[in-house]
Parts: sequence; C-alpha cells; structure tokens
Amino acid sequence: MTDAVAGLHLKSISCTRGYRDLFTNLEFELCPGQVIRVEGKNGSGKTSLLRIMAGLAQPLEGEVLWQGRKIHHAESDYFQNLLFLGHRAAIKFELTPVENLCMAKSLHGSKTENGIEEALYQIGLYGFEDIPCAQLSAGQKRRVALAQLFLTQAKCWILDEPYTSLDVNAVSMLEGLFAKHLNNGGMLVITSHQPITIPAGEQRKLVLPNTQLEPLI
Amino acid sequence: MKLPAIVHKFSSPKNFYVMSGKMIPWFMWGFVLSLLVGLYYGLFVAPTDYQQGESYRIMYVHVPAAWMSMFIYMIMAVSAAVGLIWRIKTADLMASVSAPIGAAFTFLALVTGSLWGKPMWGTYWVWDARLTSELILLFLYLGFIALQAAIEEPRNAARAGAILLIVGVVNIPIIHYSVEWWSTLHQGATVAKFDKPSMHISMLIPLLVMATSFKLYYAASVLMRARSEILRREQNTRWVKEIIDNES
Amino acid sequence: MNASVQTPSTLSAFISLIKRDLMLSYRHRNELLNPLLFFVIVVTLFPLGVSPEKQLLQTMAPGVIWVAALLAAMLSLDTLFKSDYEDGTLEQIMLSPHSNALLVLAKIISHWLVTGVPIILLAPLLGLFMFLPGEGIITLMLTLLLGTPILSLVGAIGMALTLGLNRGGMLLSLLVLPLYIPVLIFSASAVDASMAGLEIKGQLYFLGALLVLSITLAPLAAATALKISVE
Amino acid sequence: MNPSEFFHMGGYAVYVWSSYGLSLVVLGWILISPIFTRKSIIKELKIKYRQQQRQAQDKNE
Repeated sequence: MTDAVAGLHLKSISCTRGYRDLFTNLEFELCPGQVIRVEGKNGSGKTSLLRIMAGLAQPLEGEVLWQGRKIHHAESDYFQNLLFLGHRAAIKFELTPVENLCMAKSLHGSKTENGIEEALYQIGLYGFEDIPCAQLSAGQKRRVALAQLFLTQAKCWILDEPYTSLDVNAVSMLEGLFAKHLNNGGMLVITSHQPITIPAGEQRKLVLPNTQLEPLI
Repeated sequence: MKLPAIVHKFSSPKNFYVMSGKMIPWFMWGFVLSLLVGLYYGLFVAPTDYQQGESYRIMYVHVPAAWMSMFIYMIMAVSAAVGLIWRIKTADLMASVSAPIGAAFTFLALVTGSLWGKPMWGTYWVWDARLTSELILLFLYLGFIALQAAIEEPRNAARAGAILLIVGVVNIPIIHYSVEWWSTLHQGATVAKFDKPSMHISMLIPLLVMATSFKLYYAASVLMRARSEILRREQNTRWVKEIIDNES
Repeated sequence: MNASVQTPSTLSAFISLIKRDLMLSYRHRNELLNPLLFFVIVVTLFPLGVSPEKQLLQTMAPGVIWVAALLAAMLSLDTLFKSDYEDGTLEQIMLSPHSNALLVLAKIISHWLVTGVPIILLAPLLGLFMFLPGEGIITLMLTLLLGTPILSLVGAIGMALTLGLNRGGMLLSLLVLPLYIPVLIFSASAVDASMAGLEIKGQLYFLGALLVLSITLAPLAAATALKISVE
Repeated sequence: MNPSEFFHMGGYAVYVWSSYGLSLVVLGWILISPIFTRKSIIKELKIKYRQQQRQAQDKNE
C-alpha cells in the first residue's frame, strides 16, 4: 500500500441519523503524537464519529483505515491498539474496582493482575480497591474506567467525554497522562464540553458539522 | 470475495429504480394474461376429480401459494445474505419489501388449505405436516416483519433482518423435518390423507400456468414496493429530488 | 511493534468472562429464582386447570414440562446481555481483539450454567407432580441436558437482535419460539417413547446433532447481531 | 356446462369461491397498496424539500 498512514485514516466518511445527514465527506489522518478534539453542538454527531472511528458503528459511506488496512479487515490488530471509552463506563457496580479492571484487562490483553493496584493508586482510588463500585461516587466510578489508561498499551485512544464528573485534580492528572501518551507516539481523539489543555502533541480541532480540521495552539 | 464493479453499478438504487420502472408493465401484462389462461383452464377445462369432485379446484390457488411462500422466503434469505456480505443496498431492500408479499401467500396457503380440508377431512384444521409447517413459516414471516418494524434505523433493520433470515433458512429444513417426523409419529390423528396419484396432464397444466402467474405477480408487486421504498431511503440524493419535483 | 505487548490469550479471556458472569449471577442470586419459580408454577397450573387424574396428567407430562421449560428458558434470556448492554460492557466485548463469537459463547455458557442447569435439577420434582415414572424422569433430564443449551444458544440470537428495542420482550418470543419447535418435538417424544418402553436413541442423536450445530453457528450469528445492536 | 352448474361447483361452491375470492382480495390489496404508499411518500418528500428550500433561502438573506 502506497498511501498507508501510520495511524488512523478516515476516507470520505459520511454519516446519517435516520434520514438526516450529520456530516459528509469527512476526511483526515491521525498520526502518532497527534490529538484531535471533536467539538460541536449536541446532536452534531460527535459520538457517532467516535464510534465510527472505533469500528463500533458503520459509516454510511467511506472507510476507516488503520495503518492502511480497512479496520473491519484488521480487527484484531486494530482492537489491540485501540482503547475506546464511551459515555457508558463499562463498569459493573456489583464488582470491585480490581475485579472490573481485571476483566477489562483480560478482554483486551493479558490475564495478570499486574499493575492494577498501581493504576488505581495513580488514579487516586487507593484504599477503594475492594469496595463494590456501587458504593463509589460518580466521579470515582469514572476514575475506575479511566484507570484503564494506565494499564493499556494501546496506541490509539478514543475518549468520549472523559472529564464528565471528574474534579479539577483528576482532570489535570489526566492531561498529564495524555501528554505522556502523546510524547510516546500515541494518538488521541477526545470530546469534551470542558476546556482541554494538553501540554504536548500536535493538536487539531474538528467542529462538526464542518469537516475541515483547524490547527489549535 | 469481491463482486465486479459492474454489479454494484447495475444494482445502484438509481439504476434499479429506472430499470424496474420499465420492467413492471411487462410483468403486469404477463401476470394478467397467465392468470386469465390459468383460471380458464383451471376452472373450465380441467376435468372433475373422481375422488374430490369440484373441490379440488382450490388446488389452483392453494398449491401455487404454498410454493410461493417457500420461494419468497428463499429469495429473501439470498438477497439478505448478498446485502449483508457485499453491502448492496437494493439487495437489503428486496428482502424487506418481499416480506409482506410472502406473508400474504403463506396466509393464503393456510386459509385455502383449511377451506380445502373442510370438505375433505370434515374439519377446517388438521395438524398435518404441511399445514403445520406452513403455520410455522407464517410465524417466521411475522417475526421478520415485526423485527423490521421495531428497528428505526433502516440500515440496522436490514442487517438485523438479514441475520434473522439466515438463521431462519438454516432452521427451515430442521423444522420441516421434525414436523414431518412428528406427524408420522401421530399418524392416527390425521384423517384420510390425499393419496397423490400422478396428476393428469389436463389438471397439471393449469397448475403450472397458475404458478407462473403467481411468480409474475410477485415480480411486479415486489418491484412496485421496492420503488417506493427506494424513494424513501434515497430521499437525500439529487436524483430522487428531481423525480419528486417532476411528479405532479 | 512493541515487544512488551503480550499476545492476548483468547482462552484466558473466555474463562475470565465466564467467571465474571458467574460471580455477577452469584451476587444477584435471588433474580435467578424467578424463571425457576415460573417453571414450577406453570406446571402446577395444569393439574388445576385440567384434572388431577393420574392417567391424563401422565400422558400430558412430557409436553407440559417441556413447554414450561421452553418458556422459562425464554424468560431467563432477559438477563443474558441486558446489563452488559446498558453499562457499555458489551461495547468493550465487541472491541476486544479476541473472537467476538467465542466471548459471546462464554456468556451463553455461564448463562446456561445458572439458568439451564437449575431447570434440569428441578425437573424430577415436576415429574413427580405429573406422575412421570422413573424412566420417564431420567429421559426428561437427559433431554433437558441436551436441549436447554440449544435453547440458550438459539435464544441468544433472538436476544441479541431485540436488545435495546422497545417492547423487545414480546418480539423475542415471536422470533425465538418457532425456532424452538424441533427441540420441543424431539424431547417430548423421547420422554413419551421411554414411558412406552421404546427406543429413544434416535431422538437423542437428533438433539445432539442440533446441539453441535447450534454451538458452531449460534455464537457467530449472535455476535453479528450484537454488533448491530450496539451500533 | 351451464353457468349455474359452474357456480354450484358440485356442491363445494362455498369452499371453492371463498378460496378464490379471498385470494383475489388479499393479492389485490398487496398489489394496490404500494401505489398509495408511493403517493404518500411523494407528498411527504415534497413538503420536506420545500421546507429545506425555504431554510436555504432564509440563510442566504
């Protein structure tokens, strides 16, 4: 393949909801060390775009390529390199944070519990490892889901509203983590209603339904 | 597996819309003509059956309807699979617009079967293998229609329907076999079965003509349904806008 | 690629998914009782509705118990994917690099362990209620052992298709019950035959063949359907 | 065969003619109903396109 991109490549993506066009002919590349912030009004298709990029939804037209291959042809390779966190945190309230993370880890890779304690410590849940998530606050539940970011070796992170119900400390800690990820050649796609300041990476912004990416300084 | 580009081009909604518009009149005329011929031969020319008297003439709607009920389900499953694998929009479409027609034929096969059964068996309903299979087929059709109606996003409805149809097609032989087996097991319950002697040619010909006529009917009516559905699904394209603007 | 990326082991994901689902069911164990109670109550209604006469109940027993098992199995499907769908776990399963069909199979297996197995264990009691003789009860349990996994597997496809739809429950029964018919026919007739002292190998072979077929195909179909449902 | 004999159908008239009649009604309805659907879709789309046009004009002004 001559046009292989080292990361994600969206090729003339169109998306509709019902019979209404959300966006048409969206085209961009996401390479290592780059961030794309997806913005737009409610219902402009931010979540739809993220789900298309993650391979959860199919676009009406167009292709998503991972390292030059269509993602549904390279699923196992792409999914090993992808971490997608959606609105719904995929956290079982009946399970403890450790059990939740253990499951997430084995779904995406290894079975070991290595690093889970450490990740929970980093995310500020030390001392809550063995309490069922039902007893944690909304922000703490969110942190359990975000602790996966410390565990994963995925290169491409797609995060839908990760800051929801987080406090200021957690947000700044996450931004530090994003910076580290980008400096290590990671990629990030993020939506947020809150301001984002990531001290690293080449940052661009996509305001739906416009399909032009704008540089962001 | 890749389909040649020409297939995709040929099966594009626009092309399909134009082509089918030209084909429908032919199918309609063929249907009306063969229907008249079939009815004439079936009702006037074919001789009275020595066992069943005139009541056997119900066969000329019952049997073709039963054939159609299976035939349409197969068409739906094949086109759904094609739509699922190669993402051909018009194939998805054919599956979903065929369903009401198939369900109607299944319903007719059941009702005419029981109307035929009354003079033959003395009751409107008998749990014989063929009627039971037909009843289950009707459930499969209704399930498919209900599923299509419940899913709002048309593309998702098509894909979910395709899975259901493929599962159904795998199951139909199994269901059919088990119902056959079950009915031979409980043979005592069924009243005198028709023995099926080789049919006389004068009775067979109207049957085949009627079967052809039903197929042409299906072709005409499925294309008519597909055309209106294409207008709905492709409403954001320019060519549909032009067509609508030119409609008075 | 990074050497430290561990090659994911599908088997370990498979096992830990089963374990997690069993643990979750254990923490909700009172919910598991509902389909079982339903199973018992439906069967109990028949002597009340028809007659307590031994002869009559005995002839009806295989069919009645099996129909009740069918309905109980269908009702229990509700818990198969729903919570995973609602909290987003299903998305993560679909995004796993492991084979989705195998992970779905893991979910079905753990679901069968907590809903199908209790039905099998309860069957002798209901057999007693319906005056089934000893050999009838044994055959009943055998057919349930072969049949309930098929119900879970086939039901999973229907559940996956109707997940997230309004009034999915009614639709589920319309989709799934016709597909359950072969299992019902062969299982009930096996119990019947064993009561008459006849050979039941044929029926059991057929159920076995159906089981193999549904283990190989149903997870694939269910996984494909789930992909559509999470979209 | 005279007409009354034909309509009598050897005593099976009820069954034969209700079969044929019902088939006619059901198949006729299935054949005709897409014509109505088509009309209603065209009407619906005309309204939709007109609205879109108006919105586009409003934007330009």
